[in-house]
Amino acid sequence: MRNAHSDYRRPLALVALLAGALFLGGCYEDAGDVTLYEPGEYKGEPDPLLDDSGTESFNEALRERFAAGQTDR
Amino acid sequence: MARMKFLCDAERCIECNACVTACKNENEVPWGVNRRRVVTLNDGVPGEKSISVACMHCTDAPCAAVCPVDCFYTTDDGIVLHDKDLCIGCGYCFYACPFGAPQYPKQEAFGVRGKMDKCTFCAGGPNDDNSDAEYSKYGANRVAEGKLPACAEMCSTKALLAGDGDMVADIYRERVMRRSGRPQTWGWDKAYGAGV
Amino acid sequence: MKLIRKSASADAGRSSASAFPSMFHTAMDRRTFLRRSGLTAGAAAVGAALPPAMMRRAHAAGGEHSRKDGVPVEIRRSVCTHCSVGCSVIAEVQNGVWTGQEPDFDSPFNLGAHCAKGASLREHGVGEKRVKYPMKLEGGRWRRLSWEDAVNEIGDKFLQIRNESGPDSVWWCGSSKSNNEGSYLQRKFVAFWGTNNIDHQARICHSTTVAGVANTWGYGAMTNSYNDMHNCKSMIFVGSNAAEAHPVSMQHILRAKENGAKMIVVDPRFTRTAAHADQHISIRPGSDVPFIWGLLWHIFENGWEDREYIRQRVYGLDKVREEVAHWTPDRVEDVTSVPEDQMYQAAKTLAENRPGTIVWCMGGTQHHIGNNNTRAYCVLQLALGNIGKSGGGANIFRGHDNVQGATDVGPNCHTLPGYYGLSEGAWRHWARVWDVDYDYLRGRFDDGQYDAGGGNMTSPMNIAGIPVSRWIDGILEDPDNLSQRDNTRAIFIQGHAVNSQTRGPDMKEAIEKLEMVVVSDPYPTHLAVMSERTDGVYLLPTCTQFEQRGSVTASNRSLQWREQVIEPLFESKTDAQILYHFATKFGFADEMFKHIAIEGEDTPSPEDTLREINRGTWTIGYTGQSPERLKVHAQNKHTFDTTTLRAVGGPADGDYYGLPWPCWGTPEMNHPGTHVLYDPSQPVKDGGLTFRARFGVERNGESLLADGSYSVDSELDDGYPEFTFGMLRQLGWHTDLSRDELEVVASVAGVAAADVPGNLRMADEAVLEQLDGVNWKTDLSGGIQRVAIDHGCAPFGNAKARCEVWQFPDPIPVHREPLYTPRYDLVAQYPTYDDVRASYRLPTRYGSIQAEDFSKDYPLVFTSGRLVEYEGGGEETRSNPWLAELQQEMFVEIHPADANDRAIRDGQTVWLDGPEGGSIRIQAMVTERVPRGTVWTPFHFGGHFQGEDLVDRYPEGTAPYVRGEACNTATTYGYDSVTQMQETKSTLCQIRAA
Amino acid sequence: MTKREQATAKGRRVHRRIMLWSMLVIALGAMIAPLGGYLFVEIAGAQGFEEVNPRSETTWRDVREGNTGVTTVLGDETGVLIQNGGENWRQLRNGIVANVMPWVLLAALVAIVLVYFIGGRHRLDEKPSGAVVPRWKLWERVLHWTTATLFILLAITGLSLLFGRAVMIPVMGPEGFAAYAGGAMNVHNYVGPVFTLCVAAMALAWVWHNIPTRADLEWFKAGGGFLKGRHPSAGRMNGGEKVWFWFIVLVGGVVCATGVVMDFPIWGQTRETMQQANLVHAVASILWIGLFFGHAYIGTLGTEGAIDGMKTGYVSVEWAKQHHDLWYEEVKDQEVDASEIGLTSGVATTRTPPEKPASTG
Repeated sequence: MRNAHSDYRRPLALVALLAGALFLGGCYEDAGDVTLYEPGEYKGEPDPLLDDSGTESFNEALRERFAAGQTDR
Repeated sequence: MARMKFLCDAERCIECNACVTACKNENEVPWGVNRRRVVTLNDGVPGEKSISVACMHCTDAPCAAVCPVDCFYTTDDGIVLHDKDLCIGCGYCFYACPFGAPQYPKQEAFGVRGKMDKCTFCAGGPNDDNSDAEYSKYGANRVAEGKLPACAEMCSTKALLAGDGDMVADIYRERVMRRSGRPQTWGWDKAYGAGV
Repeated sequence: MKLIRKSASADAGRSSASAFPSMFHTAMDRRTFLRRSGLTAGAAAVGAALPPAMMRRAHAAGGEHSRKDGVPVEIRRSVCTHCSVGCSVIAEVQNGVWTGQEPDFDSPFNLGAHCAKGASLREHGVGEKRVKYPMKLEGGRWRRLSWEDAVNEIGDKFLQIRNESGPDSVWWCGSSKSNNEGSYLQRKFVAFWGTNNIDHQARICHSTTVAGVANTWGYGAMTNSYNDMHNCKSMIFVGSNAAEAHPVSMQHILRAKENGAKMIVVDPRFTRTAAHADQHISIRPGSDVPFIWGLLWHIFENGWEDREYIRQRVYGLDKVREEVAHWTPDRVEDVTSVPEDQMYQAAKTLAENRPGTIVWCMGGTQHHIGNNNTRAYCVLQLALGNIGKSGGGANIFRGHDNVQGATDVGPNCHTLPGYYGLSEGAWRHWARVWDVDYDYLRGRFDDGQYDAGGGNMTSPMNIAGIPVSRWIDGILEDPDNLSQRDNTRAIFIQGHAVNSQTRGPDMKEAIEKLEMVVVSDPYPTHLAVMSERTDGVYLLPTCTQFEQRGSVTASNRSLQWREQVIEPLFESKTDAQILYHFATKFGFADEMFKHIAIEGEDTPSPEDTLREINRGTWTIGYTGQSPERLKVHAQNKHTFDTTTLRAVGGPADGDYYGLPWPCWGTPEMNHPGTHVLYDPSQPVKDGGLTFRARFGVERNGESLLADGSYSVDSELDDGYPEFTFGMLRQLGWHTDLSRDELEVVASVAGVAAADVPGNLRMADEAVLEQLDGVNWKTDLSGGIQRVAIDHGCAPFGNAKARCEVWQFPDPIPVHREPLYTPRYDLVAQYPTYDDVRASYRLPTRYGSIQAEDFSKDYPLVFTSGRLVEYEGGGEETRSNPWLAELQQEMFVEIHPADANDRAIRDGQTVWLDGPEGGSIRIQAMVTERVPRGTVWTPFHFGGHFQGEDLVDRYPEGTAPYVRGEACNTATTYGYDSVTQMQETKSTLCQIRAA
Repeated sequence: MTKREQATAKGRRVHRRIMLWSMLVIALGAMIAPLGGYLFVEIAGAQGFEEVNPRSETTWRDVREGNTGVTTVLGDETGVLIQNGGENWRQLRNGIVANVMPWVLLAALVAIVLVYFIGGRHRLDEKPSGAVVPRWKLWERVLHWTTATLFILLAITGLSLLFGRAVMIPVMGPEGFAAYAGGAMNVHNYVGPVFTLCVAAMALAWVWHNIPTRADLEWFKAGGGFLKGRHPSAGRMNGGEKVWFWFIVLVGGVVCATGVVMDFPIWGQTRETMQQANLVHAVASILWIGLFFGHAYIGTLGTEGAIDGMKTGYVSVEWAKQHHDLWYEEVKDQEVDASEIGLTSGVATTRTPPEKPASTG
């Protein structure tokens, strides 16, 4: 079994090991941070609401609506 | 920047289920699917408290974190929405959600559930705002019209508050001071993190 | 991708789509919508039949009733039809289809809020379970009819009965769910038909309140408002579960609580309302009088009563003191089961936190001594000096959306519109208003003489008809015992759920005995299916209030105008249209609608009808609320303050929202309405009032008029009787009357205008004496009211409220054990009345029932109440999938101890047996919410009868999503001694495992 | 054998025993340790709850602890306001399962690579003569290959659902991956129960051959023939195969059971049950996949002649003698020549081709 090939196989195995480790390590974030998505980041179809929700006038309208509807007048 | 939040004032909630039917009305949610529900604790004995609960649009939403196809997204307003075209109905968001928000049109053998459905904060989904396609998949998009969720707007006692987190907190704080009690921001920490 | 899978089956849809008659071709677009909606209806039907895991969408989002992108939206403003709070609704209509519902933040009543029922109103625009066209039951099958055939067949039969047995042999039922105009026309209609045999739900709702309260201080209505409760310092709820029955009122109540008000809830159950209270007191059902007297015992003991108020404004409290003295704390505890410390604490809370209000509902009224209960509540408030004050009052929450208005101007068997009574004077007044000859009206009635009670023979026109609680006895009773010529042979029920009435098995027998049953309702109702009739039942599709316009009176006496949201669905017609068709059939349409324009083919103008109400209803000030003023209010809701209800600026400046009655004088007088009744701190012209002088000026030598109390700006600074022309003349104010007003007064008095000179000072004394009898109630000009108010006086006088109602069986409220009492040992000391020979045309049993002790075989006290999701008989709400999904089972709440004694577990099916033989098969809910020995059921269910599901008896596609046993199948006999209110809140039962 | 040699051999044995136990502890630890996270979260979650509503002492604590109330909304667990398990599950799944378990797979692959490169293929000592003995009946082979196919299908779809979001979305895009994942989920969900039945059938079919015997102990002592030049004795199943069998029965059984729990959410199982099932399912199935790599390697590339048994049902006499000598003794009377039973090319791949042209494949 232990033949002449073994002297180049060992470094090869080491390289394969490292490559595999790197590959799998890159699969996921590190264990400390388990949030897999970033708030606000979206990968689906474009949503118009995303564009609107940043504008001040839009938010002002919502605030007015809140004051009108949800306070004890 | 507004950050949309729900808060149910348990001192005011009377379990009238208006939020539940308002949601059904506004979004035409089918029989068997309830995006919102009212839960009564200590039912029928002193200390009874009712709380209306739906998707809380968490800051770090567990549903989004576990979704195998990454169909969730958060608007700048902090509304957690999802894309039904991507959803595969696996049920993981239902496992993960602390509030039991994700709903499925069915729940059958071989894990058949259909596309997940949940409260959208009346903000529809990724389709064009208030398009028929959006309505049929996600229901109304009130936010795009400058309105707030129907459940909170129709709450019989204004127990359920929905809107910019700061304004919600102000109203609630004022009530608590008037009642001279201590705040009981149910679900708030869970959904939005402490001190938010 | 569609989220929803639509089932392609269609049951209701196919039939509704097939052949609409040509007369409805105007609504083609909408019908196309509806036809397609059959698909969703079918899907829903399938959904309802399947186990939960298999359920499909009841409503497909994106269906035909859904909002459409890019289609113009019309806004319609209406008012919720599910309770008396009067919540405004904004309906969004696209292409005639109701596709959206928005909160109305401007409304001072609800500020945009709704309960489950209000938030699901849009479903009314779908109405897939509605009766879609006239139908009749023939050989056990439902057959479709044209409207024309239906009216002719029913009309011919009624005319035949009229010829054979007289007009009293048809019994009519109006509705608290009709608008003011519809319910007014219902009353007017039967007057022309020639009977007083008409009634509506107020009989089994707050009739004892109206009788008790009106006889205490003048008017039988809520004295303040939901909004005014913001000003309360204390609130006591007796037999009221506002959180489930009037959820939006809780917004105001909890605001009061946040402002520091103390809240006490008195109810056998620990209700959702009690969960928000500071104190919950559980009393034994039917022990309200001892409870109130127990509170008063502590109040008198500690001198907490308001002595000055009592001296000035209350008559007869001393006799109450004598009765109260009997109710020592230990006796109260024995009878009510409330310990002394709880009683003391409650009394102290009420005494220390004034002004305080009392709220009561069906828990207080539905007893055979209901009028005693309501008067006791009034006495408590009078002793504390809480009436006629902002933040105080008796806030009597009414039930249906227009039960107040229907009571005020609608179908009551013992009064004409405006509580005018049935005397000849009252009939003559209304004959003048209707512009018909009194003798013509008289000729329409039976010409016999009936026993009005105690052998007092009276003309049928002047004797109260058979009330809604007793219509079955009009059919079943031996005709020799009836105070009318013959039994009831046919009934015409417009908008009433019979499962809200007691004695189910008797009712079934009665229905089967009838010759014809006509149900005019949006839904088939329990009535259409509960009997085993195979013929002679007619269903007339009737509009909901969203398919018509008109006014509605909320519990706080405010009137609101409803716009029409959608065209009538299917072949439905409005109440008024249906009455118009029958009036035409019976040949009195021209007389009846003399001053009411008919729009289109058959629509009596709601505006004209309201104007006619305005012209005649002086007693309670329904005269100032013209349609124009109401529409101004509807458009300017945002200008009203949410606590005072008063408009600040704007076109309605100074008005109270909805012009709560009394809104004195003519609309032109611009009276703002009366927010708080009997509040002397405001001038009458701004809504102030005194207690009404209704019971004479003195009794046994003691004055009944107020003593030193009068409203601000009053020119009379003491009590005074009600105004008549003669009184004006005594005061020298008669000259303030305008010429026009004077001529009207003269015509009312039967004096030719020409005989009354321009200058009254020159008038002939004899002529003026003829005018003296005209009073504020009969003066059609409103002049007498106007002059009185100009001088700061209340037109109805200024008297004391009375604690002793000497006309009633119990002048001072006393305790009497329920007919079916669990404490038979108390019967000897607190017995019920003796049987009565004739009351409302019927013999009424009391003592003969109580003679037997049922408590051994039926040891559990049985009481009933509301669920928030459903309303009344529930036909409408149980047909609404958004609501029906939330309550799918009829159940009975039972205490764990009682359940364990009977080996019953939570969720198990049980039989509940009533002592009169009715049994219902329902689910047990084991909960500590009810005390040991008491069981509770909701009363909204129907469609089952004694264990049998009647689903097959409904016309195709009309069975509600949720059906269940009507609790009243098991409830028992027992009627109030004054009003015939049914006793549902305290009877007995036994429960056993099924 | 000299004393010195004996001492060395003993040292090796001790060493191997330690290695073996260590492996076992690691394997078990890998399965149990993730659950330890619950412990951590429970402890962490139990603190910081001082705030209690003065009006109802326990309401909010009850809520946080997931106690149930009542609601008119029908459905599973609708009375639960907050279920904390979900977040624990998320942390464990996304944290430990997704981060640690890939290393297990990697370790398995690396081990195989090392064995292959260092140990090399396990060749037959003797050239196959063409004489074969029956080893697997047809139904056994059908069962094996069906199960194997389903296993691979499940492994691929399962791993896709766990790692696809991180690995495949960047490649395929969200829509493409969602389309694939939807299919993968359905395949996984429908195939799973069938696979479970197959596993059950295999367990029943082969359990009698897999009862551990004394020979297995010797077999393990001998390191299964990998470490020594000569082969230890073995019956029909050698020790290694028995380990694999019992691994499938026990760990595979757990995988199947937890899978069924998640696949049929109609029996009223709570979310907590399904979360735990999901974690166990993920951990156990990844271990299984790891071991499967080894099984596949040994059965094909690693051992000359082993694949023939599952391909044709027959193994060469030489292979039988070398690997399963005790079993060979039992079946040697059934010895036949390959050509007699229609095996045109014999059974051993390395065998010199016969005169007739090969038609295998």
